[in-house]
Amino acid sequence: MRVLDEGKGPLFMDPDPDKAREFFRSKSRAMVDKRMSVKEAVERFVTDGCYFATGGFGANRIPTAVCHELLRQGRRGLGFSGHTTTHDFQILCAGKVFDRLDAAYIVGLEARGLSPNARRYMQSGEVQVADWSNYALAARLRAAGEGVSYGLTRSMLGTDTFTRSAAKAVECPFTGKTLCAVPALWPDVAAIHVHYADKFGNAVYKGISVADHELSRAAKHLIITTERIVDEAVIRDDPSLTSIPFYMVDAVVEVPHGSYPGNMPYLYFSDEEHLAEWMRVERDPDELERFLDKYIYGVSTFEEYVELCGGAERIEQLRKIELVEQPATPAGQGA
Amino acid sequence: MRVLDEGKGPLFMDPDPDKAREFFRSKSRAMVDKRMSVKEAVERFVTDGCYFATGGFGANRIPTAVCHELLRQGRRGLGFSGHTTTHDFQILCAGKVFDRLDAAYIVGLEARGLSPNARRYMQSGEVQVADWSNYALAARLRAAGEGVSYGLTRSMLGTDTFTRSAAKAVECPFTGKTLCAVPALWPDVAAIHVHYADKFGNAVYKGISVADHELSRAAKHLIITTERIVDEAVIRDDPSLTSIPFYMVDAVVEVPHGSYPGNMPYLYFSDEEHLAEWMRVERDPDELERFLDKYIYGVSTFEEYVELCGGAERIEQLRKIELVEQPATPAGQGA
Amino acid sequence: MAADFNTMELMICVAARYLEDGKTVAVGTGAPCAAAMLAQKTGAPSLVVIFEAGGLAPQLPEMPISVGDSRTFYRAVMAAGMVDAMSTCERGQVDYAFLGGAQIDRFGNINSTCIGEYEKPKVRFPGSGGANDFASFCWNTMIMTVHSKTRFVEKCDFITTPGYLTGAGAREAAGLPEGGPYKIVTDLAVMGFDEKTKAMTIESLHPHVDVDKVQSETGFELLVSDELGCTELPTEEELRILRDEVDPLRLVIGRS
Amino acid sequence: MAADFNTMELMICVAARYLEDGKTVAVGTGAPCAAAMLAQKTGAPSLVVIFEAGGLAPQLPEMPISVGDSRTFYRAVMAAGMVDAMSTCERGQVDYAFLGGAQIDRFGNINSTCIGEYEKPKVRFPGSGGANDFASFCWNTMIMTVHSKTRFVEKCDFITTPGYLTGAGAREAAGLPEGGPYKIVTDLAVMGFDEKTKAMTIESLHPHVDVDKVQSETGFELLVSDELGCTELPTEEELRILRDEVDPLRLVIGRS
Repeated sequence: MRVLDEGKGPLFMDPDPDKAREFFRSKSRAMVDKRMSVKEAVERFVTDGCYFATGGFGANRIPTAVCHELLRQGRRGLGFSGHTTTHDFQILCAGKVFDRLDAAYIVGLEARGLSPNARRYMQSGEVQVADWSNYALAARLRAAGEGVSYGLTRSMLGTDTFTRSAAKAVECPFTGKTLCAVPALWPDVAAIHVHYADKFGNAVYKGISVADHELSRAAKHLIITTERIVDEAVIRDDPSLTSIPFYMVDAVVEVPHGSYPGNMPYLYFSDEEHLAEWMRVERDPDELERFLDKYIYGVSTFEEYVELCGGAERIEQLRKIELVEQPATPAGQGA
Repeated sequence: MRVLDEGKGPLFMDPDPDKAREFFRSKSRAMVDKRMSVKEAVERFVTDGCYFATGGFGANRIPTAVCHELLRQGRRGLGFSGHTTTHDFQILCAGKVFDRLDAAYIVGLEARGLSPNARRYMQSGEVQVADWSNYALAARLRAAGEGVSYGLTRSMLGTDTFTRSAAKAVECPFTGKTLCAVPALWPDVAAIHVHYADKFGNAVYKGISVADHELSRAAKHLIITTERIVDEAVIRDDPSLTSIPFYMVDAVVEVPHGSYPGNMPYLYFSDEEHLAEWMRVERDPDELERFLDKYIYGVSTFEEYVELCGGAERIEQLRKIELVEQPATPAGQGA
Repeated sequence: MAADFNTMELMICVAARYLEDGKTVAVGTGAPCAAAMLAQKTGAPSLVVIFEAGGLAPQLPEMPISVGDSRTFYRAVMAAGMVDAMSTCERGQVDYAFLGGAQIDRFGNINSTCIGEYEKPKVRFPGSGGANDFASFCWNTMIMTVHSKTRFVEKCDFITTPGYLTGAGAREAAGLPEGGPYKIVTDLAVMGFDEKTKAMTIESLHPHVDVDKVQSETGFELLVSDELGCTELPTEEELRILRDEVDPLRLVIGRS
Repeated sequence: MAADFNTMELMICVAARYLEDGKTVAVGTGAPCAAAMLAQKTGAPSLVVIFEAGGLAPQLPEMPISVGDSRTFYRAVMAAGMVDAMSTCERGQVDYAFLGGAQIDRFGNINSTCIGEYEKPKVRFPGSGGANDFASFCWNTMIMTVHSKTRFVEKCDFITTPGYLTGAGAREAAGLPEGGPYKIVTDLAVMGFDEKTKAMTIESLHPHVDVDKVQSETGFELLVSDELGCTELPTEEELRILRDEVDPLRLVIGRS
């Protein structure tokens, strides 16, 4: 069993499971009321220079309010990772919040095209990057959640993605075959948006889990934003539905429409017009500045932001699209 | 990165992921009607000498009908594994179905005591054994389901459990620390009992998953026994609930009360009187023989077995216990 | 007389025919998803579609905008997660995956990461996403792209996603499972890979296209199959389904 | 005057006091579960109980018969799985675990696998189950058992589950995480482990028991703590709760 090859990308976080254990040993498991505002949650748990991660999938079930708040509080020097990150990434780039990045999918918004500002930021040389595949990042989180120092995948091998990562090619002790070992990743803090949670942090999301099962077990601190807070009894009535147990969670923030302008399964579709507006204003840095002043820096709560974007009426339109009563047409496209 | 130590226990199954991939490449992914009788399922998928595994947890959500059918069809020479196996193990021992065993918890029935016959069989020298911990076995299945050749845990190290397993102690390529590497395990066939499934095999269980997520992704063939078969639309109406996707499944067998005398969450508690009867008759091999003739060899369907044990009336009593309307008293115990 | 169609429609119709019934395909948004949906409505009704974020076998009501949006698990058989979806690929149960990228070389290696110096790139693209995983795990990877010299290059600036790496035997040597590029469908031709050398090979030319034309739009020397064929045109029926049922809003086919 | 109680009641009441409020405990069926339930109803109302098969923080309506039966996730905060439950232990979030076994040695190593030759054992026991994992992962493992020479042995026939292995530094050398045996509660005494040597040490004697008595029932030489204490007896209140609320059917406390 030998190390056959290794990536030369930076390893931002220590994969030592005993250090993580020491942290988790001291993390409270008491079932206490963790409700607070997004402002307080970000103040308490996201410090300059810490390593941050978002749940969901780019513009689907994302913790938008936490991303906005990071800009408002002027956080800098963060580490960041995402399997597919799109609109969340775009927001963080607009605030130059991070300068170390474990990248798997960045700067793009999938079918919507590429973010001009995120590209500018990533092309500026200001960000230290390691590249990974989506699954490699998920495997890193999974290993962390399981309390071991590395995970395994058979991808990445033979490519520059491997070379620019901090993975290692190792020989399997049973078969002699080559596997890609990826170091465990315990983010300092993660934010995940869910459908409902109780005040202790027992949380439920519906639809695909993406890598949130893994992220929620790996993050040292976890901020839950939730469409609504429910009584503990709702959780205990059907524990088969629980996605995240309270002892992983540090903050529970009620944020209705909290994934907006992203999609929230069964509740509202992504606001393609607003996302297109983001892309448009990003072409001109000055215009982006004004846009951010209006929508992020100039408001103090997420509710205000949703109001600016059309409020309840717009949400109702997005609900109809989500329920397939109306088609989801990317703005500026279609016949 | 070195192999530091290795267990000397037998490794019954090849952990080569490319051989498993070749199998899965040829396994059909067509959504076809897989309904059949338990007799047919066992005839088609469980062959003498193959490696078999059960889902659930000993006497909770177990595929009793499949275990009985293995005895009726006289299967011999099987390999077998279970994280905690109790009543399922007891049944298979009564038929001497297996002679190779990956053991984690065997011969006992937890608070109910030890099975006299299972102990006789295990003390006979007829069974080749490797010992593991429960989590190590789950980690072996998880690695298999993920298509890699080994999994990692920090347990087993330093003990005779390690020595009698086929695990290896390896040096982490990132931290230099020692981890326990456990070889992937792809059982030839597994049986899992669920709450409901459609005819294609999309299956839903409620309550704890034990290691059935991992087992269902690792098994090359999978027999689902189900309390009831539902329309495909029931599955598609809420895909967040699905536990097992159809493409893992080979047979769908409707077996109401199929975990009996084991517990089925939300439906019926374990029949402690019948389980105590098993333990009692096992003290005398002749009596056990007569017992098996009556309850297993002498019946042709699982329904007949449930009838012999009290049928609908007994199930209704167990339902009340399950719903905590009556206490669950182990037979022969209590005030 | 042949139907009228644009090159996007042509590529989608051609790609769809390679998807066999009863198989599994991992798709992204856009053209690949359209090809999979078209296949389901034509020759491969029980083709199983898988999305990397967790959507398994949805009944897609329309084209998804994201591979993680609600459409990707609309009336799915399971709304799983990325680990479950990717594990299905890694253990060998996914037959096809569609990939895209900015550059592709003769061995089907793909660049979707950057142009220029890595640390301070001239152009930064999204990176692997799930592409590297799909190309490593799935049995056959497919690419749909327009054919141009800037895209079909002698050497990728960055190999994001493995094709056959440096040629025959290289995937095995690197430790990758069996698999690799299968078909590349462009606006000019369909290319496969030579069995012996794993180099890109023209297998079928689209109408009014000759080998020289394809070669002139390619930055490396292409092989030509001994059984070079002529691409079968989209049928009226395929086009009708594609236009009326798969992409009525022309989100994908309107882009051509 | 002290209340009347049997040794099982004594052990459960004593063990329960070691479980701090706001901590997590992994339990099995029987006495450990009774101790955890008693702790929840006395000094540790927010003690979190975890079962290896996946039950997280249930509101136990009565004693489970199996660590995987419905009671273990009755009105739980989550009905998870074994990997989730064990991972919670492995990443360091579980403070206590209760273990049992047929033999235990001076370093708290436990045998629950077999007596005699492994291949054809004189007696085969269940094996590890989740015990090896709990003892490897959890910060403090606890044992409740009757005290006898056949149980407290010089050398286990088989080390199923790690205590401190061969003594100080041995866990670390084997690669096990920090953790290990914490308290052993028997019908005679409470024992801990010497900080330096990790050898079993009498910390507290039950009423009417002296060191000689404990030593005479032990197959190896015990250390005696400099601060040897006398076990505090179960209070009337503890006994009332144990008998009326925790185990009204006397499933566990009736066994003594």
